[in-house]
Amino acid sequence: MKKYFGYLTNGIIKENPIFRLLLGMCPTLAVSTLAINGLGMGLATTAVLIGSNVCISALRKIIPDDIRIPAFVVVIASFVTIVGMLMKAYVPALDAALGIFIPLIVVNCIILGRAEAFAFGHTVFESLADAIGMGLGFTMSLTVLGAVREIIGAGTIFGFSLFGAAYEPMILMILPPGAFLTLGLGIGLINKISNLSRKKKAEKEKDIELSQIVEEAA
Amino acid sequence: MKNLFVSSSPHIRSIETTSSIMQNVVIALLPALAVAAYVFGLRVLMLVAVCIASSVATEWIIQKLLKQPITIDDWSAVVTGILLAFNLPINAPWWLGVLGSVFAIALVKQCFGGLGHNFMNPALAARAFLVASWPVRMTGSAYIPLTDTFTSATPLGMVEAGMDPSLLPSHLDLFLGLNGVYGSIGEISALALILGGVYLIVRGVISYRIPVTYIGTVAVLSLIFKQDVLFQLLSGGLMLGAFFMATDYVSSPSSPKGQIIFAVGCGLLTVIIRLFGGYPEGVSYSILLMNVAAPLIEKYTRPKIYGLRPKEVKEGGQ
Amino acid sequence: MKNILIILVSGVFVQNFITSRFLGICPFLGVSKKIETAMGMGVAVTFVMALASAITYVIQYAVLNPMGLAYLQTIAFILVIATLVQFVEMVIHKSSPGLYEALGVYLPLITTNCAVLGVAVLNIQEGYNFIETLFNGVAGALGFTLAIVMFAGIREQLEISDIPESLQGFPIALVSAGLMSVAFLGFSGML
Amino acid sequence: MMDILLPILILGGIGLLFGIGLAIASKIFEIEQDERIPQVRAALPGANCGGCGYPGCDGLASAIVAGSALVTACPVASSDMVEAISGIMGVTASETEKMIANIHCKGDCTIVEDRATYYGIHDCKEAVIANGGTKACRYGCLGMGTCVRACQFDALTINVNGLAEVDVDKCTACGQCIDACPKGIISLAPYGQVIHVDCSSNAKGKQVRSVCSVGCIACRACVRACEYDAIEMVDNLAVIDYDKCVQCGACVEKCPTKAITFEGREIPEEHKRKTDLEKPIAVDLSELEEKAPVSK
Amino acid sequence: MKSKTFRGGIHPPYRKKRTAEASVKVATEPEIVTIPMTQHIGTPSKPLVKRKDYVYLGQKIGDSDGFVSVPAHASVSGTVVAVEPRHHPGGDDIMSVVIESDGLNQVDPSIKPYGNYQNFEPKEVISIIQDAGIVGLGGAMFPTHVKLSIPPDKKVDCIVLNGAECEPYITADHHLMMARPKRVLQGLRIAMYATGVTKGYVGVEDNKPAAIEKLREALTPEDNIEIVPLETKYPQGGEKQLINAVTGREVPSGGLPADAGVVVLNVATASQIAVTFETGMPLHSRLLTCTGDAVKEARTFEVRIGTPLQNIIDLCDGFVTEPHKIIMGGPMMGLALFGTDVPVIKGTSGILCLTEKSAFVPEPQNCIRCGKCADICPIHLQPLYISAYAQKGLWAHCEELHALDCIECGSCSYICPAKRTLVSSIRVAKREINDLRRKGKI
Repeated sequence: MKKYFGYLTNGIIKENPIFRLLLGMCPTLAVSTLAINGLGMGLATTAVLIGSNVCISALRKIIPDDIRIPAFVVVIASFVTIVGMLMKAYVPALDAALGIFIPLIVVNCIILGRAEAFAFGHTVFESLADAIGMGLGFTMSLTVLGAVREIIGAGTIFGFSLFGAAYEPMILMILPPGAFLTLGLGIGLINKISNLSRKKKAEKEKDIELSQIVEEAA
Repeated sequence: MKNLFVSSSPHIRSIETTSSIMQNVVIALLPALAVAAYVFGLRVLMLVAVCIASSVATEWIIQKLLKQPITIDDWSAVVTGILLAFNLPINAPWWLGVLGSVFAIALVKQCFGGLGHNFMNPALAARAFLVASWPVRMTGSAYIPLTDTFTSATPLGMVEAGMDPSLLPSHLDLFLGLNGVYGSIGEISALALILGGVYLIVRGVISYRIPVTYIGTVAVLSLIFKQDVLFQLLSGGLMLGAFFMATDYVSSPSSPKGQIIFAVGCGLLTVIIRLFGGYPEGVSYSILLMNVAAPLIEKYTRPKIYGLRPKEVKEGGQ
Repeated sequence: MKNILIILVSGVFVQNFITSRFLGICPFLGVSKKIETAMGMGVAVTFVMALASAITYVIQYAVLNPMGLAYLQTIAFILVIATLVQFVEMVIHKSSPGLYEALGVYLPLITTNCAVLGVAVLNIQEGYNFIETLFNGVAGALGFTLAIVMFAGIREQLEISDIPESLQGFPIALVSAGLMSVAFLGFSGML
Repeated sequence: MMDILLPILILGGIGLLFGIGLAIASKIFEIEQDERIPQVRAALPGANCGGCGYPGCDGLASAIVAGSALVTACPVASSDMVEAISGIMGVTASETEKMIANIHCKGDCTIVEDRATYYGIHDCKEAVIANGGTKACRYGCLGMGTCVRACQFDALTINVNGLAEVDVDKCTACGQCIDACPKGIISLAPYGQVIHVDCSSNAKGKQVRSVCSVGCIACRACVRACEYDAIEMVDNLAVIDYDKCVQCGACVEKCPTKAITFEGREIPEEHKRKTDLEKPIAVDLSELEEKAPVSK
Repeated sequence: MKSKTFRGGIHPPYRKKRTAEASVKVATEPEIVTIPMTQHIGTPSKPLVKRKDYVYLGQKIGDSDGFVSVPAHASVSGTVVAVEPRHHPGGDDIMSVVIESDGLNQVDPSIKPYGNYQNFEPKEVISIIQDAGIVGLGGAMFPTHVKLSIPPDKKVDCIVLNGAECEPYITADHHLMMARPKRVLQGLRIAMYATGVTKGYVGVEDNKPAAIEKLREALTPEDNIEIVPLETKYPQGGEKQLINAVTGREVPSGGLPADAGVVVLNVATASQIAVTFETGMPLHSRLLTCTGDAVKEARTFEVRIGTPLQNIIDLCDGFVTEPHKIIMGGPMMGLALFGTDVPVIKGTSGILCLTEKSAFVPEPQNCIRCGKCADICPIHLQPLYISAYAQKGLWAHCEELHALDCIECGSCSYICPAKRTLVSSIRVAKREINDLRRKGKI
C-alpha cells in the first residue's frame, strides 16, 4: 500500500509535471487564465491519463515493442476523443473556454511520457496510482496558476469577486504574457525554496557532524 | 617599503564612468521635465519623484535580498524612474508609477542579473505592462489646463478616432509643447527633447545613428503613406523614444551597422502600428520589439575584424 | 486575396502561435538555446505544418465528413501527422544527408508539437478553404519561426548574464518569453 | 451496428495503410548508424517531448552516444531507464582504483606572505597574468578559487587561510580543477593514498626557505628514508611514486619542513591500497595521526 | 599634410611634457649589474662564465643554440660574483650573471668596428646583429635577426621604423630621435640592405614635430626613405596599426607583418644596429625614461643593461611620496613590478612610479554594453562579448569572436565606463584557447 501511496505523491510533489518536470507547457500556459479553466483542463487531462495509463498497462504484454508509440498514440487519442465528447455534452461552457486545447491533450508530453516511462513497465494498479498522482499534480498546479492569474488579473477566484469594485485588476496577468511570467516566477520561487531547504539540510548535517566530532573529542 | 600594488595592464583608466553617463542622461532629460512642470504643475514633480524613489528602492531591496552588491549609486535606476514617469499621463495615480517601477526594476532588470543584463528597456517594458494592465488609466486622458478638463485622447488617438483635423493641435504647439498640451508627461515638448538629445550626442554619450535613422525612417514612411509628416514626427513619444529609449545601450545593438538596422526597424514598426495597429501610439512597442530582435541583429552585424578577409569573416562569424 | 493577406499577418504577428496562442511551447522552450538550431527547427516546422495542413484538410473533407465521422478527427489527424513526420524524416535521411543534418533531427520532435495538430484542427474550425488552410499553416509556422529565432537570440545573450541562481534555466526563459510576449502585444488589434 | 463497425474499419484501414507504408519505407530508406544510438533510443521514453533540450529522443540518443549529453539528461526517464542507458554506454562503475584530486601546496596566508598587493578580478588565472601572481612563492596556491568554480561537484573550497582544499568524499576525479589551476598544483592521487608531498616548488632549497616554512627544500631526506624507492627528486621537488609507496610514513617523519603530509583520515576497506598490505609498516601511523592536521 | 592613422584607438592623457623637456642624462655607472639570461623571447641562454671570472665590457657571457635567441653581454668590466637565479622584472627568478664593476670599462679586446655594412653579405649582416644581442627595444624583446631573416616564401618590400611612442609618459624614443637622427636612419639603411628591400618609412606621432624635423634634415637625397607623421593616438605604435597607418595594408589575421610585406623595427633598435656597425659594441646600454608623479626628478637616462632599478630611482632624487605602483614600460601595456630589486633589461623603455591617486583603478561594475570598447578596438573586435564569454568559461565562443587576434593594447579596459577588466579576461581566454587547441579540443 505504501508503494502506491509513494507513486501517488511522487506525481504531486517530487515529480510535479509542471513545476518539476516542466512538461505539458502549452495547455498550462494557455488555459490558466482562470482557476476554473485550470481545474477543468487538469481534470480532463487526468481522466485521459488514467484511461491511457490503465489501458496501456493492461495491454503492455500484447503491444509489440516496435510499434508501441503509434499504439500509445491511438489509445490516447481515443480517450481524448471520449473526454472531449463528454465535455461537449455536459460542460459546454468549459469546453468552449478550453477550445482547441482539448484535442491537443493528445500531444501533451505528460501522457505519452507516462505511458512510455511508467505504464509500459508496471502493473495496472501501479499505473493507476501513478496516473492519479501525476494527474492530480498537473491539476493542482494548473489550478494554482489559474487562481493566481485570476486573482491578480481579474480580482476574482472561481468567478467570485474578492476585493470589491474599487480594485483595478492587472489585466496583463490574464493576457498571454501573464502566463509566461507567472509560471517563470513560480518555478523560480519553488527553486528558491527547495534550494533554501537543501542548504538548511546540509547545514544541519554539518552541525550534526560537528557535534559528533565534539562528542568524540570529549 | 610597503607592498606595491600589482595588477595587469592597462594601469590607467578613463574618467568616464557608468554613473557619469547616467548623470548626463538625467541632465538631458531636465529640459523636458522643466516644460512638463511648467505646463502641468507640481503634480509632474510628484510623479517623477514617486517613480525615482520606487525604482531606486526596488533595486536596493532586491540587491539586499539577493545579497548582491548595492549598485544604486550608478544612477541607472534614477534614469529608469524618470523615463517611466515621462511615459505616464499626467493624471495617472501614484500607484501606477510604483507598480511600473517595480515591474521595470524587479522583473525586467534584476531578474536578469541587474544593469547591463536586461534585454529590454525597463522603462518601456513597464510602460507596455501598464498599458496592457490598466489601458484606461494609461491611454485615457490628457489634461488640458486652459479649460481645466480632461479630454479623452492624445493627438494620435484623435487621428485614430477619425477626429476632425481642424481640432488637432498646430505643429508649433507640438514642437514647443507650451500651449495645447497633449500626451504623456515627457512627450509634450519636442523641442526640449531634441535639446536633451543633442546634448547627449555632443557629450558623446549616444551616437547620432539611432535617433537620426529612426526619425528619418518615420519621416520617409509617413511621406509614402501620405501622412502629415511633421505631425507624425512631433506628436506622440517619437522624440522621447528616438533619443532616450531606443538609444539605451543595453537593449540596442552596439555595432554601427546593427544600430542602423535597429533604428530602421523601429521606424518601420512605429509607422505600421500607428497606422494599422490597435494602439494609437507605436513607439514603445516598436522599440520593445526591436529590443527583442537586437541580439540577433548584433550577432549578424559584427564589425569586420582587422586582417580578416571577408570570406573568413563569414566562416568565423557564424 | 485580402483574406490571405489577413491570414498571413495574423498568423505571423497578431495571433502569433507562441506569444498569443501558446501552441508549440515545448519545442519553443526546448530547442531555443542556439540560433542555428532554432532556425533549423523553424524551417522543419514550416515544412511539416504546410504539408500537414494540406493532408488533414483532404482527410477531413474527403474521408471523415462524407462518412459522418467528424468525431474521429483527433485520432485521424494525429495518426496522419505521426506518419507524415516519420515518412518525411526517412525520405530526407535517405535522399539528402545535408538536409537531414539541417532539418531531419528536428522532425521527430514535431510529432508532439501541438502547433502542428493545433493548426490542423484550427483550419477545420475556422472553415478555411484549401488555399486558406495552406496559408494559415505556413503563416503559423513562420510566426513560430520568428518567435523561436528571436527568442534564441535572447537566450544566447542570457548565457553571459548573471542570472540569480534560482531563476537560472527554465524560469528565466519563461520570464524572457513573457517579456517578448509583452512586446508582441503591440500588434494586438491590428486586424 | 454499422455505427460502430465503420469507424473501426476506417481507422483500422488508415492505420494498416500507414503501418504498411512505413514498414516499406523504413526498409527502402534504411540508414546505417552507430548501433548504440538505436539501443539508447529504444531505452529512452520516446515521447519526443523536447524536455531535454535536444531535438527529440533521437537527438538525445545521438548526443548521449556522442558523449555530449549525460545519461540522466532525459527529464521523464525513470531510474530503470537511466540504468539501462548507462549499461549501453558502459559507464557503470569501473574497475580502476578510485582517484581524488590532491592539492600540492600547504603555504597558506599564515605561512607565505604576499610580495605585493594584487588588484584585479578575484581569479587565479587573471592574477597570474599580472606578473605571475602576488604570492611570494611563485609555485604556490593563489587561493582565488578558480578551481572551486571549475568544480561541478562542490568538492573544493578555499579555506579561511586562502588555500584550496579538497573534500575527498565529493571529489569524482573529473580533472576539471587540474585544468583550471594556472599554477598546476593539483593532481590526481589514489583515494587510499594519505601521504603526499604538499609542495610544488621547483625552486632551490634556499629560495623556498626564504618564502615558505613548509615547502620542499630538496634536502633528499625523504629519498634516503624511503626503503621502497618510492620517492624521487625531480627538479628540486620530492615526488612520490604512488605505485611503489606503501604508506609507511618514514618520509613524513624525516621531512624537516613537514612538506610531506600524512592525512589523518579513515580509509574504507574497499579503497585500501593493495600495496599497503603486501609490505610491513615501518612507522606507527597512529603516532603520526596525532600530528596530522585536524581537518579531514 | 594630414597625419596618417588607423581606425579606432584612444586618446589617453599623454603626460610626456615633463621628461620631454628635461635633457637626457647618462646614468652613473652601477657598481653591480645583474644580467638575466632571459632578455628575449625564445630559449633562455646558458651562462658562459662562472663565479670569480673576470669579464670585459661587451664580452659574451651567455648564449644558446636556439634560432629565436640572442646572446647576453657584460655591460661593465669586472668580476662575476654570482651565477644564480635572481629576481627578474617578469616576476620569476631567472638565472642571471651578477658582475661587480671595476669601474674601468675595459672593452673586450676582440671587439672592433665593422665599418661599412656594404662590405658584408646581407646574411653576414644578420648574424652580426644576432651576435650583438639585439632585440626589439620597444619592449617586446623579439630578436631582431629573426625579423630580418625573411622566409623565402614571403615577399617583403618595405621596412617601417616605429617612432610613434604612443605609450603615455615615455619619451625615450623621442629623445633618441632628437639626439641621434642620423644613427636611426643609418640603422634603417642597414636593415634595408640586410633584407634587400628598397623602401623605408619612419612613422612618428605628430606630437613630436621637432623629431620629425630632425629626421627629415638627416635624410640624404639618395635615400628612399619617407618620414611619415602619424596622428597622436594610442596604440599608434602597435605593429599592426603602424603598418595600416603607414602603408594602408592589413596584416592577415594570425599572420606576421611579413605576410603584409612589411618588417617593423623600433627606432631604438635601428639606432643600436647602427652603433654596432660603427663601434662593434654589442647591445649593452639603452635609453629609458624614469617618470611618474611619485618620483622627484623625472628624466630620460642612458643606462647600462643590468643596472638595478633602485639606482635609477636614486638618480631621480628618489620618491616624492611612497609609490603605490611601479611599472616597467608604459601605463597601457607595462608590467607592474613587485619591487625595485630587479635589473634594467633590454626591453625596459621606461620606469613609471605612480602614486596611489594616479594608479587608482576603480572597482569593475556591470557591463552596460555601450559598445565603446568595440568602437575603439584597433583590431575591431568586440571586447565586451569576448570578455563576458571568458568570464563564463565559454572559450569556444571567445574563439569564434577572434579573441586570438587581440593585441592586448588595453584600449578597451581604458575606455570602459564600467571599468571592467576587459583585456585581462581576453588574455585569459587567449591562454585557454591556445591550451585547448594544443589538446585538440577546438
